[in-house]
Amino acid sequence: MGQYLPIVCLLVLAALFGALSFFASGLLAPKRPSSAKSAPYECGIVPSREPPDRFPVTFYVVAMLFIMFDIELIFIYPFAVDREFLGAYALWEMVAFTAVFFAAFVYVVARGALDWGPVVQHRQLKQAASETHTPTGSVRVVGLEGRADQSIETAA
Amino acid sequence: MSLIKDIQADGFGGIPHNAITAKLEDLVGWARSRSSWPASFGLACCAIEMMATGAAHYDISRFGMEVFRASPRQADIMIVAGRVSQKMAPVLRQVYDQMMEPKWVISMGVCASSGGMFNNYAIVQGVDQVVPVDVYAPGCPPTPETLIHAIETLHQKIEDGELLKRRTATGGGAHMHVTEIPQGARPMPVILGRR
Amino acid sequence: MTSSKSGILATIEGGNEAEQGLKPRSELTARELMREVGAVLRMSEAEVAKLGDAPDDPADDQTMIINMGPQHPSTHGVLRLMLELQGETVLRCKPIIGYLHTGMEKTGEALTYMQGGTNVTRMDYVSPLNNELVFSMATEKLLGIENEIPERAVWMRMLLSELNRMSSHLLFLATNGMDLGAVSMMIYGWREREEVLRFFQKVTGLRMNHNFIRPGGVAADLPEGWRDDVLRLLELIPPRLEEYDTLMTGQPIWRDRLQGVGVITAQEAMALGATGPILRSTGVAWDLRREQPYLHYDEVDFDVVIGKYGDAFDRYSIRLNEVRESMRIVRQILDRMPGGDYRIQNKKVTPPPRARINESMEALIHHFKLFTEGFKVPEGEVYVAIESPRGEIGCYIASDGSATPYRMHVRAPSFANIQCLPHMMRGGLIADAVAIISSTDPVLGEVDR
Amino acid sequence: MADSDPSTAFSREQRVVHCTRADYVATVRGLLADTFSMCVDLTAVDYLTYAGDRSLPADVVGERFEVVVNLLSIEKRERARVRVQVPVNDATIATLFDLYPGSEAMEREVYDMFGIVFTDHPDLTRILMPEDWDGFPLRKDYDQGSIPVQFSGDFAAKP
Repeated sequence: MGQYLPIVCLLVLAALFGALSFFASGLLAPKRPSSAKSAPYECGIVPSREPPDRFPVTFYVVAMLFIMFDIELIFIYPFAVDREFLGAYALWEMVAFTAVFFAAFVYVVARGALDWGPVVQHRQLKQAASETHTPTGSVRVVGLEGRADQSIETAA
Repeated sequence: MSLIKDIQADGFGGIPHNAITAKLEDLVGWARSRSSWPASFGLACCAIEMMATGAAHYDISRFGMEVFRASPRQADIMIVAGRVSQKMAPVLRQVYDQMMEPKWVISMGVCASSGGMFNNYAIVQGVDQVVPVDVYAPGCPPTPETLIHAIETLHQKIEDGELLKRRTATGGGAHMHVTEIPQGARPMPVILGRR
Repeated sequence: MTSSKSGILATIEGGNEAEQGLKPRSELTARELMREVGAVLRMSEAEVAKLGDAPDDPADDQTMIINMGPQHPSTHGVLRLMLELQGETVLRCKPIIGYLHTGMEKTGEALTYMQGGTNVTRMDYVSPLNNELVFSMATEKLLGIENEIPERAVWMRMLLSELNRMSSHLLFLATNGMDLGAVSMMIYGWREREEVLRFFQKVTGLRMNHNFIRPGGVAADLPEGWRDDVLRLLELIPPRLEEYDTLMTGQPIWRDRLQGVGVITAQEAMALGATGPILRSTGVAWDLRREQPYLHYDEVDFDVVIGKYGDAFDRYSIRLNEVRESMRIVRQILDRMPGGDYRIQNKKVTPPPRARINESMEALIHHFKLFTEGFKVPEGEVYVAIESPRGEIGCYIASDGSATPYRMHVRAPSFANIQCLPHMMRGGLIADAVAIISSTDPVLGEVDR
Repeated sequence: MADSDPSTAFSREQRVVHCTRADYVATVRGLLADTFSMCVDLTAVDYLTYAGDRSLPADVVGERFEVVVNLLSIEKRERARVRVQVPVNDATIATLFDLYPGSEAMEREVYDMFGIVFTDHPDLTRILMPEDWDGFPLRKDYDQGSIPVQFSGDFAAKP
């Protein structure tokens, strides 16, 4: 029985701290409810129209993916705790389980669920020759580090 | 019991002030003053000096204000740093209203405190026409030392402020709280407690 | 119509500026939408149709208009952007300004030329000395004394203007880093800026808003030991800039966040009137210090720093390397700083030194007249432009012969640079929008004046 | 420098072009063709209480408002200033938005501050002042709106 004492003390302390901090704010802060406090924070502007309730579907897809892989992790925890006892059979069981998830992951990434927003193209400026102003004196071109196409030779 | 109802109604303010709870009040006052987070209301030149105060050289995190909360929900002190224009006044009032209690306001710089050198149509002549101000920091812009001095004054005020219910029957003492401005009335001055 | 509701709470509704705001697609006519989708530039209908996001009927409005409002950590002051979002992609953006409008041009008409510096210096409060310089040069050109300014004053103006460019770019590096997540960059950037501000405090007496460069020269002479202060600065900052290179330029995350973001071409920048690092990032080597030299910039040699891709990474590298160029100029100024007086000896413009007032009656009269009534400037109008860290800052003064300018207008570089935001933000993410705002480095004091 | 364009004058050796409202856009279009590729600044001046002489060329009659456009040629490294007179009773002028898209915001500021209307400007609304602000602040007959300083020395006149 004795060995469980520290855990029980920890639980009690945690619960105590949670409750205390929960009620302390109720106790300490003066209560001044006002319409502004309940309104959403729009950087100080009172919005004249409500935001539309329809959100693009990509948010939903990412949320579902997170839940899926999160639960997969939860199943791995008990295995990780007792792997010597469970022996090699459980190990291969876990590998199969993970492989199934990995296949799903590859399919999802291939279908492009994770490429978020517009793809950034490194658009090289098409410099109209006549437009560029002929500089007088010494000019130094910077910002060339790590550029995808290093073929641009630096100007005079 | 009426005490329970008072506590539910006004939280800490409902407990009557007496010898036992005085120490508790000092503890709460000390805790509040040592961990008050500023809401960064940077408008003009004073904002640059406010950032300099927040940076490494003057470093107000020594006084518990190390992070400038952008959203008013998590901020205790609003530092109005810069000139408030007529177009900005409603925004300032809205952000002040959205701040959680208890909240304080430092009016940083002469433009915020009194319109400064811009006595014209565009600038609100003194931010206390929009929000109740606790401490005025002079200077244009106030050097970081002046701002730290203003912050220290406010911390002292937070510590000494009364929280508990005073003997209102005899009119002695008063709550230190900001009364909410009823619809359409003139702005109410801040009622400060007298120990 | 004055707002009918009285009292403080009535003003809250006034804050949403419906008329100036971004209207949802359902309220827009096709032509207006065509213009806004093509941002400011008149794109042909074919090009806009190619963009593909103008919906056939605006009724099924999938997009969301949110406020990146005046009180926002990453809008560098009180800039308000109304963004129309499709998920996290920015379709349209409209900058709404005026939240720091201080009526400086109206105040400028009431202040004499002597006091004008205090008003102008608070416009671009990150590089105040450049404002004072452009105002003083415009006044001197009106007075016709721009060639009689003593040499020492000219070189001191160059020294202070270049040091101010360094402190302004250091502030940019700090806030640009913090906007993109390198929060410690804020601390490093300010650590260097404090050194420069300490030198300013020693020379002008103030950390900001100095009112030190005045019509006719500068307000006071350089204190003793200023030379080794500047030398200490010139040794201290280069290794720190190497630190920035390792912290930011070399990092793949930093490059991916900035490369290919906020691209603008030379024609678009010129059409929108953008100057300074934004124009130079597109490859156009236009720097007023080189193309239309003022003070003695034609006698010092320095490189005009330009970019190749016109994106946010170019603008960041340009500003980082312009700090190095400024240090190079300051080193040359140190060797060539002449002696002599620091202000023009023309009694009508420069007040007599304090000690002389007790001795001579004439000095007392000059002193009294200059400080109460100010000196009269002959009629005429003039436009003078110099290169401030953000671009071309110009001062247009029309004078009617009296002691106060009849009309004083300052052309703010950030005002034009902000108009490029809708064009650069189109099609990017919100996180890119933050990077783009920070790359144009706007200062709202000079935008709203 | 093309001397053929209408009435080129000089103010402090800066090239100034005076033109009437009618051929304002044509003049600016001519300058745009002549490598003035950048409209740097567009502002206005209210000459209501102007005391001195306005150094206008002979054929230009001085009106109350004057729109001033600063153009810059990057090729020839030159500046030109176009000054156009705008009468107060019919304070309208054509917009330069088609030639220089960057002038959209500057024209909105001139409209906000002076009340000069720019015809077929894509979005002519106030830019600096709040929505419901009446009056145009930078006009000379609009007072500065400063609150009288309380301490005025004569103690008798205490409000």
